Amino acid sequence: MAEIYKKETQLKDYSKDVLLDFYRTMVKIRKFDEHLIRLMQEGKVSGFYHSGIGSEGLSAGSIRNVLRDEDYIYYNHRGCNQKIAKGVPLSKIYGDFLGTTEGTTRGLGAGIVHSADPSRGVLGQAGTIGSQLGIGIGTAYASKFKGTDQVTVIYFGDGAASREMLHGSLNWAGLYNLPVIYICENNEYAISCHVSETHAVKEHIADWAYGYGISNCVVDGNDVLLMHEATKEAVERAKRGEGPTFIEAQTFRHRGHFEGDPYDYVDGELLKDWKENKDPIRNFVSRMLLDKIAEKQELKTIDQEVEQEILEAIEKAESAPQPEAGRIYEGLFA
Amino acid sequence: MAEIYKKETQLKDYSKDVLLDFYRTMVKIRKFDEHLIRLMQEGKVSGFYHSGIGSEGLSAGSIRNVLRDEDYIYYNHRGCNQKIAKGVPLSKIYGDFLGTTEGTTRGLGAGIVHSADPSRGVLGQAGTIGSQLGIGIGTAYASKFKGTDQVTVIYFGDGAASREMLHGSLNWAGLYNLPVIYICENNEYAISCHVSETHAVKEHIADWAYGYGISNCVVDGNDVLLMHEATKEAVERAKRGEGPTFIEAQTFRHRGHFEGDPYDYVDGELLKDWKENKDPIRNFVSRMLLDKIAEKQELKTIDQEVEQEILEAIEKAESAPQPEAGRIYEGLFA
Amino acid sequence: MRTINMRTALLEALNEEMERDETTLVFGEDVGKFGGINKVTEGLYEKYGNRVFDTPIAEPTIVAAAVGMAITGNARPVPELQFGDFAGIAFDEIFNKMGKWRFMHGGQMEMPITLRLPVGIAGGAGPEHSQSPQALFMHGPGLQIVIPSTPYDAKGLLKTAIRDNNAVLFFEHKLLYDMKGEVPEEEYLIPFGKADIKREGSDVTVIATALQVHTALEAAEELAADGTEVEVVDPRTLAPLDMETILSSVRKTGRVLIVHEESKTGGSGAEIAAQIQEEALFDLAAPIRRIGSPDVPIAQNIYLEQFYRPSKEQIVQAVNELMEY
Amino acid sequence: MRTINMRTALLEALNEEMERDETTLVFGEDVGKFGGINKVTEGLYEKYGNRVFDTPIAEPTIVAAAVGMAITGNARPVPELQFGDFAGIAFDEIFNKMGKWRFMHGGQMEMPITLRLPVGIAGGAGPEHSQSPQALFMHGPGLQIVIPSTPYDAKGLLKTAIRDNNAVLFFEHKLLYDMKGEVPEEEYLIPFGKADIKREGSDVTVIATALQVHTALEAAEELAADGTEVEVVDPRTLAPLDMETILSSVRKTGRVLIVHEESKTGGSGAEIAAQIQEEALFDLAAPIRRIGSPDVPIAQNIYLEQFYRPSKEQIVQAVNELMEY
Ligand SMILES: Cc1ncc(C[n+]2csc(CCOP(=O)(O)OP(=O)(O)O)c2C)c(N)n1
Ligand SMILES: Cc1ncc(C[n+]2csc(CCOP(=O)(O)OP(=O)(O)O)c2C)c(N)n1
Ligand SMILES: [Mg+2]
Ligand SMILES: [Mg+2]
Repeated sequence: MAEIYKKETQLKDYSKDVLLDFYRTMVKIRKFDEHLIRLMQEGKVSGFYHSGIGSEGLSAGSIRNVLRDEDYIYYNHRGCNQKIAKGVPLSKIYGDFLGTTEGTTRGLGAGIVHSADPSRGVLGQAGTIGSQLGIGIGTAYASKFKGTDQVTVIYFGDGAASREMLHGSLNWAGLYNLPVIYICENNEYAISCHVSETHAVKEHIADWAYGYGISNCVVDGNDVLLMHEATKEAVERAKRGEGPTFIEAQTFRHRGHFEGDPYDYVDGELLKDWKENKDPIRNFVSRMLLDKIAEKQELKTIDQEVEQEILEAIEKAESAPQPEAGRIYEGLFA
Repeated sequence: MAEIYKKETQLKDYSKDVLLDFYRTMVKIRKFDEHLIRLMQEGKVSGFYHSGIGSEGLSAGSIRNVLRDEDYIYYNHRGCNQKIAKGVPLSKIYGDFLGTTEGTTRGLGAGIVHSADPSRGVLGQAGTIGSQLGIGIGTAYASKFKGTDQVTVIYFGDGAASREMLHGSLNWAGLYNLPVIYICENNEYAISCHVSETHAVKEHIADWAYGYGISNCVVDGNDVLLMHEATKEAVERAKRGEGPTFIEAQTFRHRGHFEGDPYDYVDGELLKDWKENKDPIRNFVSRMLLDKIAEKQELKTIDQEVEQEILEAIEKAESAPQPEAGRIYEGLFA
Repeated sequence: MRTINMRTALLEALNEEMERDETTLVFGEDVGKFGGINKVTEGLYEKYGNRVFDTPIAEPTIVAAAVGMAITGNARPVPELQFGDFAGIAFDEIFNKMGKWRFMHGGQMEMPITLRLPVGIAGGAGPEHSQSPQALFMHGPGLQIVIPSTPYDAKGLLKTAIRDNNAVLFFEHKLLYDMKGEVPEEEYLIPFGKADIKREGSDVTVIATALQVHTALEAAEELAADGTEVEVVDPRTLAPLDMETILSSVRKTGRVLIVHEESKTGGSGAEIAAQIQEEALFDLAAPIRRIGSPDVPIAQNIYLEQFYRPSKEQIVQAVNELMEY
Repeated sequence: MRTINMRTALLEALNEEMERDETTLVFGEDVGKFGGINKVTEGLYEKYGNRVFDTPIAEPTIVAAAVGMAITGNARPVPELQFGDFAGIAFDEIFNKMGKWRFMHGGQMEMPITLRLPVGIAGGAGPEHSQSPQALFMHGPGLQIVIPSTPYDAKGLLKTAIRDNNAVLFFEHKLLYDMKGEVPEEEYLIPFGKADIKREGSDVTVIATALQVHTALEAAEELAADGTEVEVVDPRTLAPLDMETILSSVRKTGRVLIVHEESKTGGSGAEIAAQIQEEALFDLAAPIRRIGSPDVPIAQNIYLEQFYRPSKEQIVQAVNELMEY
């Protein structure tokens, strides 16, 4: 059934720019998240937030340097990882959380979901996890119909994979040979339930794709380069007209499902191992230092630049006004 | 992936009673259907009818001499094949079509779907094909919870298999290791669409079950004994607590999707081949005659008995009254 | 003027709009070479090739895919659900995605989808192939609801629906497919939100939709013979709802009967009645009456069906009762 | 009397009924060891083991499975949908299967399901986690709709629901979970179809559900200070609907305001208003008014949320307007 995606990646096969771009993106994702949590703690952001810390490699690797603005993504509800990697301006994402007019929704507000940036192929997201499985294949169908080489990447969690829609989606994708890439962000948990408590699989979630004749694999989602290679192959396959790919990317949440989740259903030792030994950023830094791609100081500079960028984004988002009450009567119809 | 179920069946391994019971059941199913079509042509039955002629072996083989009254079935919308095999009185099924109070719905009327006979494990059926995929696993769950050895058999077409619910169903079945048997009646068509036009499969529909770790196979559904053996293994597996089985049973419709369907989307030669060379009844008769299990005359007698039984059932159903108008206000709540 | 049936009128609209905009895509179960089980898409596949395609039996996926196509701006999907009852299966996709996607993403995308839904009691099809679920969607922001009663309206409204850049649910009563009516050869469009007075009258306003417009007209004939002049108002679209036309009729007659095939409780008549009394309470000479099908699932028995579908007799009786005030 | 919050009251009801009938099964997403995201099922898994279980995230399957369990007669399922909004995903299973299976099979089976659905605007949860879909199901035969406003009602009604052999949709407003109220230690049941007059008054009848009962009571306090006596009627169940109590209040006051959180058009207020005017038109001194949330999807911005949820100010103003007639 599903094979483990294996490939010896060498840093030297990538330009320094590309490697630093992966690094910068991952840092941006993490810092975005940390600052958002701070804003929540300060009472400035309401609602739920599902931190994406720990899974930055998955998004950076599968989007940066492989997807173009015109390629579509349907992001997952964990963090803002994919939106950030796809280049949605940070101030706009913060603006959605803060409910100011800087947000992509011009003040209507959005949490993780409902931010959109069509100019960067981000067509939004549903509040019902997994709905993107159906919507995304329509988008891929439209590209195929129009004859472009755009690909659509659908992100979703292991939990979302259990939604009935997966079947309808895989069937369409396989049947119409759509340029779509499924990236199942398998962090082993759906809120409190371990995947083994809710999923009947031969061995892996990706096995579900096999019966449809859809290419599939399981990849270490915390290895940004491996994730990149697996996605690149899938993108090329799609562009060659060879249809869909299902990638199960393994990762883990550093934080609970939502802010405030006691997260006591996960063994402390295990979590520690993920944080200390499998952190996508930390491991990538070690590799870069080992291979002498960059000096510590250079990375630190990037960190500072990103921090600065984020603070400016927050400043911009926060200083924009809240919308007028009448905002809710705008935009129902075109 | 899915393997073709192969087994050398020998008539001599079965008692004559059992063999004649298979025969009688198949004949009953076919004659029931022919008479129903006649009643439609006479204007006595309204609505749609989806003839089950050509697939009698599938139902007789998978139900007779293997399922008990207390085992549950969710029948398919093609013919009344499974209900008849499960022993629902013919007069009651006709009564539902004729809308008389003899019907299981006491005059409310039912077509192929909505007949029920809880005393024989027939808990009804939805008008939305494939809904039984979800409902059936609840029934199987209840048996498991109660600790009985009842099995639930869910029949559905190749077309219904494409409904999203299949995923939710297989996942529950595999996860909770339910005593459920899926019998996908693959007659290659869903109304006008060939399965190859609507299904993305590795090779077979049964492949879809593979990724869930669910036992599966493809069987010649027109070979009543083979169908019987495959189902018996599945039933025993379920009773041993080893969970679900997915059986894809291959067959073909002798008639169009509904009465009146021009059925011109199927190649005439192909259809002829199914009718002449793969008819489940005809082939079973040849085998019985060849192995000298029964004489022609003996079979003819059965035919006549069945014909008689059906005429009496129709008579009983037809002579019962139509319900009062007030019938529609009865039974909404218990 | 030439006379054609509603099926032909709908097919003409589909043809003309597919001709007009090459991004118009028609899909659903058996809509391709089979031409749809109601034959409304007959011949389109032969003419437009891959712009008309059969889908697997998976209603949520059909609607979700339409949404995903529409929001790219590269396609104008016109999917069909084989039976309108199946709107229940794809309910979240219709109610929450088609209806709300644009709004909830700040108005950044358009939703040019026309979802066709054949509905209604039509001869022994039973509880899950006979329903009229349109009223449910009045509670769903972002959805336009069209429900024509004549070939003329059907064609003009379907053309408007397909060109519209917002979500449209297009309900077609199955018993109307074979009903004939005048339809001009020349192109025309009918705007949404414009009720049509199908018959003028000064005594009682009967608001009816789809097949019930015809039942109401029959009842009106009979009542006219007895001297009661019924005005039959056909809203044609339930969202937007033309309250202006409805209210001006009500103000004239002071007596209102609403007739629809969907079951009475929670049907479109509830909202219409609530709005009428809110705006014109003191113009009412009598309580607003509603006739819908009974609040029980639809029996399959064709003999019992008649007790569901509102009848001429019921309308006549209700109108006569209203006249007693 | 002791005072507990609605969460505790619901949990007590679940506990007592699970104790009482061993075939009662509780399941849904995270309802097991996690105790439910709203903690309404906390501790049940520890107590009842396999009678409480977590399911995959697959709402249609959850409801379908409940139906399949119920009709065997061997189980009494009490499933939870994590958010009531997801009723849209399982709509066909709820509306057409839970509601109609018994009837359409001639009444041969029972449907002892209580489906719990947390609903309502509750702090920035956005358009798909804040809805109040209950009104949709008034249009669905075979479904009983419960919507409590106090811990007392919640407990008594949930116990009745679980014991009932017919389908029940049990809507719980999320903002009420922490709201406290008096609940006796002794067992009690509250029958369906009995509205509760939460406050007596002679000038205006305010019909309100769930959280809005409390907003209405606050408004009533304020109005009383100005000399207007508001009667607050809480139907508690929308199906069956206690029109008797509603009408007797209306006949007394002649002025009616209906307040609910679901969006106005097609909300439960439409049906209630339509029925009131049908039965008591000439008792009305003023048009029946309705306040619902606006007919647009619910914004995620918590600042904007206040413009959705009906407010005390809106109620006071509407009542004052009614008093001008
Ligand atoms: C259809 C639907 N069901 C349930 C929920 C509530 N919910 C939100 S996130 C979540 C868990 C998702 O798990 P997974 O897909 O593995 O993603 P993760 O949170 O682990 O990243 C649930 C149940 C929802 N939003 N939509
Ligand atoms: C959910 C749903 N979608 C569509 C239909 C309409 N319909 C009835 S039978 C059928 C074809 C079913 O094909 P299949 O499952 O292969 O069974 P067959 O008729 O070939 O025996 C369709 C599309 C339906 N009843 N329910
Ligand atoms: Mg997860
Ligand atoms: Mg078939």
